[in-house]
Amino acid sequence: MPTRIPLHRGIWISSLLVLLCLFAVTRVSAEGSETVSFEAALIDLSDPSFAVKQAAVDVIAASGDPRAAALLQALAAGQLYVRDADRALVLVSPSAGDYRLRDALDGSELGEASRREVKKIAINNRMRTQLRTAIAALTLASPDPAVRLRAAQQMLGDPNPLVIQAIRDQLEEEENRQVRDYLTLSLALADLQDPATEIRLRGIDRLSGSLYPAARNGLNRLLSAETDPEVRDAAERARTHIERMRSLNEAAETLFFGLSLGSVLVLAAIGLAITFGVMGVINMAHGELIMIGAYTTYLVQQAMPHWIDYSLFVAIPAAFIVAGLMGILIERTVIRFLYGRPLETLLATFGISLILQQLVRTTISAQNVAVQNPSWMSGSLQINPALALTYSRLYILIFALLVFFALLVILKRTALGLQVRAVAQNRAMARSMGVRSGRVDALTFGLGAGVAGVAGVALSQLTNVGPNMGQAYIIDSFMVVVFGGVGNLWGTLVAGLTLGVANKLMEPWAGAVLAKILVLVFIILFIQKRPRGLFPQRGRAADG
Amino acid sequence: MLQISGLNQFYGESHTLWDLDIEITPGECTCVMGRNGVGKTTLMQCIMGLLPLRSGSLLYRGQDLAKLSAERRASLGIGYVPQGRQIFPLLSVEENLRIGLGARPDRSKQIPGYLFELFPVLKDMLQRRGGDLSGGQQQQLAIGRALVIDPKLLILDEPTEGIQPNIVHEIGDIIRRLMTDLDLTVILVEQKLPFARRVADRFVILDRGRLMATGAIPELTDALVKQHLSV
Amino acid sequence: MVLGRLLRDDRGGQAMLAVLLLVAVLVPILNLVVPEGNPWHVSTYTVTLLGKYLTYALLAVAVDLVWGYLGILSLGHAAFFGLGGYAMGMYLMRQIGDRGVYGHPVLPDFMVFLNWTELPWFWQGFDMFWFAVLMAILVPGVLAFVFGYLAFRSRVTGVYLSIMTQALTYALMLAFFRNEMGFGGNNGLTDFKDILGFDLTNDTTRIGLFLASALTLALGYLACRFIVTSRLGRVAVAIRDAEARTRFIGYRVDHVKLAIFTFSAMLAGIAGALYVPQVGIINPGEFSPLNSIELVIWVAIGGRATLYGAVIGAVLVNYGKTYFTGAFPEAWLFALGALFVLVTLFLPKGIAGLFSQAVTWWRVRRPRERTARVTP
Amino acid sequence: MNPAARKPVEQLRESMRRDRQWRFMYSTLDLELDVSQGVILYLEGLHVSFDGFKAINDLNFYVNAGELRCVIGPNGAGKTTMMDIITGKTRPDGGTASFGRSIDLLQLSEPEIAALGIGRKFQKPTVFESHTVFQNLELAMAGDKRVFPTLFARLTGEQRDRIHEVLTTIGLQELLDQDAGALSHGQKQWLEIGMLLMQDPQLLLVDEPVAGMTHQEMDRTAELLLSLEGRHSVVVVEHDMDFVRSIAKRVTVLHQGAVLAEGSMDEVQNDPRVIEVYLGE
Amino acid sequence: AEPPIKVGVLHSLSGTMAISETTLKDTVLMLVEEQNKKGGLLGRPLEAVVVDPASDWPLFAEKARELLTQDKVDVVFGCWTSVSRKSVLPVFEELNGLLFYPVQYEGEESSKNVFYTGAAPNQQAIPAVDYLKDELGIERWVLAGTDYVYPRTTNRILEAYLKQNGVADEDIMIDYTPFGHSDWQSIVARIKRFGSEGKKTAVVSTINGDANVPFYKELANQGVTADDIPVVAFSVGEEELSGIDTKPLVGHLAAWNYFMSVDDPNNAEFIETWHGFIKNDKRVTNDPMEAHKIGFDLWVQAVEKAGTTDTDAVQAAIIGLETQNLTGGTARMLPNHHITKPVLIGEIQEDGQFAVVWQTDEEVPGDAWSDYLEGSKDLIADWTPPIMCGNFNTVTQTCLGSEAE
Ligand SMILES: Nc1ncnc2c1ncn2[C@@H]1O[C@H](COP(=O)(O)OP(=O)(O)OP(=O)(O)O)[C@@H](O)[C@H]1O
Ligand SMILES: Nc1ncnc2c1ncn2[C@@H]1O[C@H](COP(=O)(O)OP(=O)(O)OP(=O)(O)O)[C@@H](O)[C@H]1O
Ligand SMILES: NC(N)=O
Ligand SMILES: [Mg+2]
Ligand SMILES: [Mg+2]
Repeated sequence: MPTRIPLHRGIWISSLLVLLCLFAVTRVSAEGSETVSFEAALIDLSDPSFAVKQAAVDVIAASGDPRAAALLQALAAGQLYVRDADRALVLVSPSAGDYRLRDALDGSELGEASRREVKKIAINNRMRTQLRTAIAALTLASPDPAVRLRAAQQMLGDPNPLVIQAIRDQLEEEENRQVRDYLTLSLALADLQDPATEIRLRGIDRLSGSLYPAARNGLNRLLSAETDPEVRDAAERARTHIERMRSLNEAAETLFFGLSLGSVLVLAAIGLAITFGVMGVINMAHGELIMIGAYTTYLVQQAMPHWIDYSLFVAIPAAFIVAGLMGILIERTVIRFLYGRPLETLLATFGISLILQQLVRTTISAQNVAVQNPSWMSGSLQINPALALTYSRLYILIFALLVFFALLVILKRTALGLQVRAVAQNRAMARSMGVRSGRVDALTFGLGAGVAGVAGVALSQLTNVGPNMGQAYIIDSFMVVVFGGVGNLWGTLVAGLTLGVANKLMEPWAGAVLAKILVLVFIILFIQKRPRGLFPQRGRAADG
Repeated sequence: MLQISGLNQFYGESHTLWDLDIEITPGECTCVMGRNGVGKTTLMQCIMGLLPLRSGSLLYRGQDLAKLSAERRASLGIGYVPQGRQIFPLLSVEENLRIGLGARPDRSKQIPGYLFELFPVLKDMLQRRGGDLSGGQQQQLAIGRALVIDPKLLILDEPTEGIQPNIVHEIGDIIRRLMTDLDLTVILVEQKLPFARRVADRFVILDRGRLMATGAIPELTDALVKQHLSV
Repeated sequence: MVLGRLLRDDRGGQAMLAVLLLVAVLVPILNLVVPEGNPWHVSTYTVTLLGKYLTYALLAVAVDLVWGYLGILSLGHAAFFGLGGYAMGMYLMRQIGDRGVYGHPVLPDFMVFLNWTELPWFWQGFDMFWFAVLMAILVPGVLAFVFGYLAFRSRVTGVYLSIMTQALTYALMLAFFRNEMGFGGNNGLTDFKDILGFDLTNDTTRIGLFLASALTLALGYLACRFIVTSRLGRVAVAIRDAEARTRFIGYRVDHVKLAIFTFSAMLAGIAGALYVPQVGIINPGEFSPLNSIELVIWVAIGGRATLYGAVIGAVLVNYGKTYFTGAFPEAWLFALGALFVLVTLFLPKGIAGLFSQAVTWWRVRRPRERTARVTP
Repeated sequence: MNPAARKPVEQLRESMRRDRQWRFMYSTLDLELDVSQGVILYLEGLHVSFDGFKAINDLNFYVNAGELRCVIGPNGAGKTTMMDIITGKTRPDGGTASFGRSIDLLQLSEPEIAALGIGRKFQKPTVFESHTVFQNLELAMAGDKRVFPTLFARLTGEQRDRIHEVLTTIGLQELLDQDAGALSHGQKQWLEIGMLLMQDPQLLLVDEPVAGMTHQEMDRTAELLLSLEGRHSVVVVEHDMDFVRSIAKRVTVLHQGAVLAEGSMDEVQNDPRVIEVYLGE
Repeated sequence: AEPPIKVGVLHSLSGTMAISETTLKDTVLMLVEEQNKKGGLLGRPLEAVVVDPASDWPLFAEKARELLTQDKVDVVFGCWTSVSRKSVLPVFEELNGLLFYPVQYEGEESSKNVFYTGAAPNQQAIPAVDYLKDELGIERWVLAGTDYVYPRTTNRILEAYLKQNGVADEDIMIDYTPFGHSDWQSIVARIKRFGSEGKKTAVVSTINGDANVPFYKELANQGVTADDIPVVAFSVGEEELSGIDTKPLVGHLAAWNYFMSVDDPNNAEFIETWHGFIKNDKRVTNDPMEAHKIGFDLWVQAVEKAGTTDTDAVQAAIIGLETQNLTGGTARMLPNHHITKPVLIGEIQEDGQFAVVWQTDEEVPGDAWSDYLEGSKDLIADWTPPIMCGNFNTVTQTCLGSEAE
């Protein structure tokens, strides 16, 4: 991507880079390898020493060469390779086992090459930071607003006067609101450093109400050195204001975290709310059904490696079917002989859970497997600079609610829902009323298992997928179902969300371990007040 | 309608029903009588398919029931009002009634309206949980529930138990009316002689699991009663 | 005599106690007298293993008492077991004295290396054996009492109670994991040297512990028999089957539950205290909810509400575990899992059920022969 | 319903009552039954509603000591609910219930009420299914039912005789070693009556004792109840009019949670309102 | 023929630790097989005896006893996590067995019967912090760990070390989470805030096992990248990465003594043998595997040198023996039963491998007792005469504790 740099600003940027470069050169010369020209720098890029590479990056950045930005971006993205044969820099994109090569400088196609013929130019953390700064400088004037935005973000709070000047220039032309925000903020931060009181005050004024951490840090810095009482006063006020807004946002964030944790609990528990809550099967293999769902996601992704973004849409029905069929299998071969003996279902399903775990260990592997997040599940929705909701959590929260309502409809509005409740309450009588209890049991257990599988898809996006993963959820799931009131779907929802939020409210001051303990103690005490959970079955039939 | 022959039933090791041969004639009400614990309920449960037989056959309209599950028998039109009501306690009254709809031959999705004429109390209590009803209300619900599947053969195990006198009376009338209106055959287990005499056409007397006597109701003499029904 | 009364109609119990007695007599002889190398020699490894099984058996009996007879499916008995174990572990730690790696005269190693400067108050007194034993019984007892008092008074029953007991043990597990608690965190307590002055690595000490376990199991079993054959035992079963009804004939259901639950917890505590010196470590893993579930399974496999079935189940499942993990290290979970499933499906009354079936079958088949022989 | 579920305000009001005796200040075993007025059970102004449905509606009901009282009324009139209140199973929303003059039943738990001498037979027979018939009776037997006395309790010869006596009365002597779970419906009814007799209570509440019994058994039950009269107070709920007729001195008719009529059998039988809502033509 | 020499393998094949330990079981099996191809040892074949302690600590002790007394193995390779080692330690001491423990641990231990082929804190934690401080200019530190002894001790050592290096209290944040912690939202948010206060911040992670996957996922989702707040982990290796989607993790760090990516002929051969043995060339190698390899080599040499598998003879013979490690240096068994190791810092790459970005100039000798802890700074371990003690106090010149008798 060639970058057009208007001349007058080009000068500024060049001088900025020259300055950076001077710094670099002195460092590098200390290490004895003088680097000067763009071309020479290119060769140095493939040097194994990070120090030499760093110096080369500085030179390339400062060269003013129009190809520099693209080159550095490729380097940062890990696409820049060196061809062993002629030490030429090439851009690499994978194609069916081999690599497709393009010339790093002019973009011309160079055909295919095997993996052995090229070698990636490794970068380290420090270089990554360096590249980001350099690229920012080179792209602040990019025509692409997204690129400019990234550049502006990167430059935020940089006290370098040259950078400030570049920002000031860009701001004159900038039309994008977000970019302007960042640029203005940078300038305001610069204002704080100004010797003139009114400029500092202007800076404070502009920063007041900004949620960017840089704003608060700038004020803090100012306050640590400032002597002018008027400025101090203004800065104090601005800081208090910012802190208050930030803590509001933090509260919102905590609530979101709680709901999100709660939604995970709900998802994990909801299948159990059916198999255990409605059917009365103490299903210790519930966790393993979740695991099966997660492994299904893994296998689906293995089968469609180039379509990861769509994989979940395949995985959700697939996991539902696979786990559901497994549930039906378990029901038909074992559980159906145990109705009326609920405690023995605990025994048998515990055995089944051991078998399923070991089955995964022997057929797939004892190690965790990697499930990828589709790009739309990655990153976060930035509400404001102090509040971002991660997409994965957000979608899973929504997903949990969808699953919940779907189940609610099935149980309350369909014949199956009515029949399963009747069977659970009085099997013989239900059969006498023509309810095919065997079919109802199989379908219902399959439904509960399938929902567990679907939960597994969601969980695979958040946590590890391995043979033990089911064990991590079984205790919590039972807790949620029971806390909510056995047999009450709403109870499961409310209980899950409540426990999630309670946990997250306590975590900041109690720590993760103690918070969990406190939640457990809270449940134990709460049950004393409501011995049948949040939403108990009431009436004559229930007591006794 | 239903021909029971050579029926034997065991609870574990204990032989409860012995070589029963009973014929239920269509369109009639047969009353099964006997002291406590002689096996009346056991017989009903065998007919319904809730208990396994040791031996014997149950021929229902020419079809052997012995191999069929209870749910199949229900959809063949055998309705069951069990002793002790067996209401689904946590389902609402309406749901208790709806549950039988699936077994109706006409696949109707509506609870037949005549039920509420028979048992108005149910109409007022549609949304109440079955388990909360009073004993007598539950009994009415149990009868109503069995009617929902549109039965051809209705098994009533002590249906008047715990029901207020005027409704007992009515139930008697209802049974007779249903028999004519709906072409029902009825098997009734009943201890109350006056009621049995009023409602039934035939009687069957059991003692300790064995068939003792059978015949038309007028043949139910005091001697028979004294011999088999008193303690 | 009392014993006769307790064991009347308890053929399983009689057989179990007879086997126990036999083992308790033979094993020490075969270990100490028969020389190593002789095929009849019982190795110390086996002795320790048997000792461990017996403590598990006692724990299972405690669970069966509340589950089988009182209907409380406690998923928290591992907690009482663990607490008893910790009490004993603390005694054993104090016994180490200055023989720890840092040579501190009072503080256990883990405290030294987490910078504790003095012994926390709750460690006081554990240098005395009697005190530790008392605590091994009292702490689980008090916990069970408080928990039970709250729960039974509020009429928490069924799965609600089960899950609360599970929450209890889970909370304890998390708490004991915390290093701040002062119980050695995840590593727990280990590296014990001796008990009452006897070297724990010594064969005779192990035999002693084994015998103590056998004796305690026998006594615990008889105590439980005493309860279940008493009218209180019948009240317990009544509560199990129809709790509300029991109340209406005038029994204080909550008191009965509380008494038996607390007793059972104490028994579990004793089992824990015997367990720890034999396995040489106590750590928060013992509180794991899955452990509690597993031990319910021992009882179910053995046969619920038989007491001796609990003993059989505990020994059998644990022997199976020992054997399978050595013989089929990569497939033993299949075997164990299948065992659980098959027993549930084909032996609904557990192994004890099989046993009593066999007895019935024996009786049905044999009477003619026997009468023939007995009548002169 | 459990006492904790009552509204806090009511709890507060209740605890502020001037005549209130604090629970911890007395033991139920010390309570004295005071029947000096000849009345053993007072129910006054009782109200119960379930989700807005008034099951008991300003009910006033008195039973004299030694009296055999029949209660009839349509299905759903509130008869069983009334018994639930007396035995502590259901807590009323308002009103008072006292045993004798002084014992406030509403303050006591089920076992306390049972220990004071109120026994009950349930409408749906409930017995301890995995105990034998004999053991069911043994458990019900009057005596000290606290934990430790129960643990060390042994049957005396006298008690054994008493159990056998009751077994004969209820006609289950041959089944004494059978598990109660395997009894037929009618047999369970009898067993429950037997358990009630074993409790030897001051006040017996008998809910539909003859449902599922043959006519002859019904007569036996009637005899049995009549024989209790005088020494015990009995409240019988039954729908079988022949049975009621055969035992009734005084009959109370409940309707929609309140007393509709009360009087001798004849009076009640001829009361047009009773005929309309209950008896039919 | 000669009876085989038995090699016990004490690694969990089920339960929570199976995720890590099954690989080590396979590694030992491979080493045994390779050795047998070379004709065995002392002319006798080797035979591996595998048991499954099932991630259950008392079971570890029981199985150790079974291996030593029932199977009569000559040496045991096994354990992962300190608690399992602590559980078996008395058994090995009582029955005088040999245990090779291959995992990095908190130190503070040296037993006559145990050889520690994993890293002690001075071979992993301290160099990693040095790297962050000197190379990346880190000024603020988050010490995040699972709540158990290894992280606690390591963090105590690091805290002491950082403070010695002038880091202020408010620039250190310490946070512990339970095993298997899966909801990292709040903690990552806190780390993010902690890191947004203007000073360059890094996370030193002693988070164990399964908790890592959700931790890294949360970091990525909340937009904490390696160049904002790098994370250096001590328990995340190639095997753990193979269970994580690594794209968002690129640039985060790990400190180990071995990386699969190291270009070394020994390593190449090892990897090739491994792939051949496990019949899957996607499988990775990792640091504890190398530790087992080194331990095994040293044991083989010691047996050959001693001419017997007798415990005492092997103990005496093994000290001072050297073998090539897989990254081009040598591993020497020290008198304190720890070995010399290079320290490597690697950055996570997109392919799930680490690129070495820094390494010590020479091997660091493992230190059983930390120099930064009050109780242990005066202690050393030396299993050669005349000291022959695992916890010798250099000030009082006495051997402490259990060895005092
Ligand atoms: N589940 C069971 N297990 C064993 N025996 C049983 C079982 N159910 C009933 N019985 C026994 O079988 C016999 C017949 O019982 P059933 O319930 O059929 O009697 P019934 O004629 O209906 O009596 P009732 O008039 O009292 O209802 C009784 O003696 C009873 O004790
Ligand atoms: N828990 C409850 N929830 C809702 N309604 C209830 C509840 N308990 C009782 N009722 C209602 O209260 C009314 C009185 O019931 P109760 O059982 O006392 O009647 P009864 O007089 O005993 O009737 P029967 O003669 O039919 O046994 C009935 O209408 C019943 O439906
Ligand atoms: N010792 C360890 N790594 O747990
Ligand atoms: Mg019957
Ligand atoms: Mg009633």
